[in-house]
Amino acid sequence: MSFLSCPFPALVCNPFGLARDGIYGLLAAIVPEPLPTVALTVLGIAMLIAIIALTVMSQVWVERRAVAFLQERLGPNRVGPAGVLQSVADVLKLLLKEDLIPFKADRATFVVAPLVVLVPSLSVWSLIPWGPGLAIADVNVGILLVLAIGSFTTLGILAAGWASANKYSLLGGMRVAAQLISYEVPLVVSALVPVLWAGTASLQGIIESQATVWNVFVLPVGPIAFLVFLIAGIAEVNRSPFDLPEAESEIVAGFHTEYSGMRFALFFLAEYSNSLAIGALAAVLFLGGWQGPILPPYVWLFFKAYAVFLILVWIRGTLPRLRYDQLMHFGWKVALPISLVTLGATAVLVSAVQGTAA
Amino acid sequence: MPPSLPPLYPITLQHGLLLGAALFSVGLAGVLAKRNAIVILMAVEVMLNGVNVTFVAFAGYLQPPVLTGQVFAVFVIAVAAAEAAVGLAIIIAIYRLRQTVQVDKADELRG
Amino acid sequence: MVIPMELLVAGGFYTFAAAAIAGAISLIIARNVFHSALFLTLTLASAGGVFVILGADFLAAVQLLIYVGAVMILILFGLMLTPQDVELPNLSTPGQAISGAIVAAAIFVVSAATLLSAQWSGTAAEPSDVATTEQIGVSLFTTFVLPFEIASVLFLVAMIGAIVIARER
Amino acid sequence: MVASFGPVALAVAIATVFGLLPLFLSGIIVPKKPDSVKNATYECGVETIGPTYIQFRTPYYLYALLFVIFDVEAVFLFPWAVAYRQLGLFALAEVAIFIGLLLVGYAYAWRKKAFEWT
Repeated sequence: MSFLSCPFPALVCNPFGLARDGIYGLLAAIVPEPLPTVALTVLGIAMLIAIIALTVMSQVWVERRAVAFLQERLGPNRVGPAGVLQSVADVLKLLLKEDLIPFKADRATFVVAPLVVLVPSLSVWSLIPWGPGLAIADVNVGILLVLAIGSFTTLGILAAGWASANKYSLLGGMRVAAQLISYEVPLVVSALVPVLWAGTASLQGIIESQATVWNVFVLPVGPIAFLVFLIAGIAEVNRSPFDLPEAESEIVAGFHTEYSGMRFALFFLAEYSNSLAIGALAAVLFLGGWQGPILPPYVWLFFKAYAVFLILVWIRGTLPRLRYDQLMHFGWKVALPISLVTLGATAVLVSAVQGTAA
Repeated sequence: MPPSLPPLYPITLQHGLLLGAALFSVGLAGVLAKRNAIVILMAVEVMLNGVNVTFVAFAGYLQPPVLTGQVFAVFVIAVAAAEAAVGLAIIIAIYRLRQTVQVDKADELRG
Repeated sequence: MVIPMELLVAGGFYTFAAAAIAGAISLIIARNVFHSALFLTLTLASAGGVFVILGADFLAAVQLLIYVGAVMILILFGLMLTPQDVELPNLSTPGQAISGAIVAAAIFVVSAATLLSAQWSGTAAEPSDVATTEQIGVSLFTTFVLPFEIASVLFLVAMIGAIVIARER
Repeated sequence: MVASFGPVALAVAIATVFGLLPLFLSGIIVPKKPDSVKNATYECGVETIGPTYIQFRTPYYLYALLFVIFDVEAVFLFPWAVAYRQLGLFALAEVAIFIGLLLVGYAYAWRKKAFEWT
C-alpha cells in the first residue's frame, strides 16, 4: 500500500489513526464497550464536520477570487489580507440577519427544508475514506449509500420551493428536481464502471483496486466514464454552466428566493459541501482515492477533492450558462447513452483482462 | 399457545414481523379512509413496505441463511416503482379530464 | 454498568420502527397532501433503517435510492401536476374512515396474534450479519434469471404505457 | 451490519444538531420585526397574481417517469457489477437483453419527443 511509502514519522503520516488509537485506549480503560467506540465515533464525526465547515469557508473565498481573476476583476479584497476574512464576515452577517418567513409560506415545511438539504450533504462525508482503515463508516455498499443519501437533496429542494408559496421558488424547485433526476442516471451508471472494475461496492475496495493504475487511466473506458461522472456531478450540485435552477436573470434566485439569514446559509453550506463531496467521490472512484507518493493519505484525498473543486471553479469562470432545453437534451440524449456504452465496454474489458468464471 | 409479546431485546423474528403487519395495516387504513388518489397511492406504498419488512425479516433470521426474501424485496421495490409510474400517469390523465383527483368524484370513467 | 451491543441494536430498531409507524399514521391524518408525501418519506427512510438492522445492507441502500430518491420525486411531481386538490380535505366521510380504521385494526390484531402464537422453527436468534450484494447478484442472475428478464419487460411496458397515458395530445 | 452502518446514523444525528445549532444561535440574537410588507411573498417586488400553485406541464412528469425506470435499472446493475467475475459472460448476455429491452422504451420515448423541452 502506498501509505507505507510516507517517509515522515507516523505522527505526520497517520495522526488521525494514532489519535484514534490513543483515545480509544484511554476510554477503554475507564468504560466498557461499546461506549468507547461510540464516543470515538461521535468525536470523529464532530471533527470531520468542523473541518468541512472550515473548508467551505475557504472554498467561498477561493472561488470568488479565482473567478474574479479569470474575469479580470478584483474579487473580495477588503476584509483581512487579500480578503481572506471575507467568508468570516459573510457568516457573521448571515448570523445577524433577520430570519424572514413569509406569511403565506407553509411554516413547518419551510423550516424543515434547509435541514433536509444540509444533513445529507454533511452525512455523506462519514462514508468517504481518508486513508487505509481511516473512515468514520466503512460500509460494503458504500458507493450505493453515498448516492442514496445524496438523493435526499432533491426532496429538500422541492420542499423548499413548494413551502415558499412563491411562483419563482416553485418553478426553481421543479427545475432543480428535473435537472437533478436527469443527471442522476448518468452519474449512477458512470459510477458503476469503477464498481465493475473493482468487483466491490465498498469505497475502500474501489480505492484498493486502483493500487497500480488509477481508474481514470484505464483506457479506453476510464477517461470517458470520469468525464461523464464529472459533468453529471457538476449538474448534480447546480453549478454553472448547469445553474439554471437559480438563474437570477430568469427566476430571481430559484428555490431559495424567500430564504434569508441562517436558513439561507444552510443551503449555501450544503451547496459547497456537495461540490467538495463530488470532488472527493471523483477522487475515490477515478483518481486513486487516498493513494499517492510521499505525502500522507489524508492530504492526498483532500488535495484531489480540492483540485476537482478548482476545476469546477475554472469551468464556472469560463463557460456561459446553458439553456434549459439544451441541458435536458444533453443529459438524456448524450450523457446517458455514453455512460451505458462505457459500462458495456468495461464489462467486456473486465472479462478480457481479469477473466471471469465462465 | 396463547400469543405473548416478545421480550424487548434482543430483536427477534417476531419484532420484524410485527412491524411488517403494523405498517401493512396502517397503509390499508389509509387506502380505505382517504379520497385523494395520490394519497391512496402513497398508502399502497406503505403497505408494500410492510410486506418488504416481512420478507427481509424472514431472510434475516432463516437458518441456514437464504437470501431469497431479500431478492423478492428487490423485485417488490422495482415493481412498486413501475406501479407508481403508471398509477400517477393515470391520475394525471384523469385530472386533465376532470380537474380533480378525488376518487369519489372520478368514479364515472365515461369521457 | 455494561451496555451490551444488543441494546444499541434494539434501540435502533425501536427508533426506526416508531418513526416508520408514526410517519405512516401522520400520512393518513395530515390534511395537506404535500405533508402526507413528506411523512411518507419518513416512513420509507425509517424502513430502510430497519432493513439494516435485519441484515439487509444492499436492500437498505436500494430502499433509499429508489423509494426516497425516485418514487418520492415521482409522487411530488404528480402532486405538482394536479394542483387543485393540494389543500382540499381528503379524508373520506367519517363513516367510511372509521370503518376503514376498524378493518385495518382487525387485520392487524389477527395477523399479530397469528405470528406471535406460531412456532417459527429453523430461525436464528439474531439477524444475519453478512455482506449481501454479491449473493443477491449471484441469485438474481442464476436462480431468478426469468423474473429478472420479465421485470425488464414490465419496465418496458410501464414506460411506454405511462408515456402514452400521460402525454398531452 | 449495525457496526458498519451505525456511524452513518450517528453522522446523520450529529449533522442535524450541527444544522440546528446556528439556527438556534441566530434565533436568539437576530432582530424579529415582521411586518406585512417585509414578509410578503417576493416576486420581483410585485404582489403575487393568481394562485401560487400553478399547474406544471406534463414534460416534467415524463422526465420523472423515465428517471424512475432507469434508476431501477441502474440499481439492478449494482449486484451484477459486484458479482460479475463469478457470473461471467452468461450474465453479461442477460444484462445485455435487460438493457436492450429498456433501450426499446428509450427509443420510443425519444421518438415520442419525451426528451424534448418544448
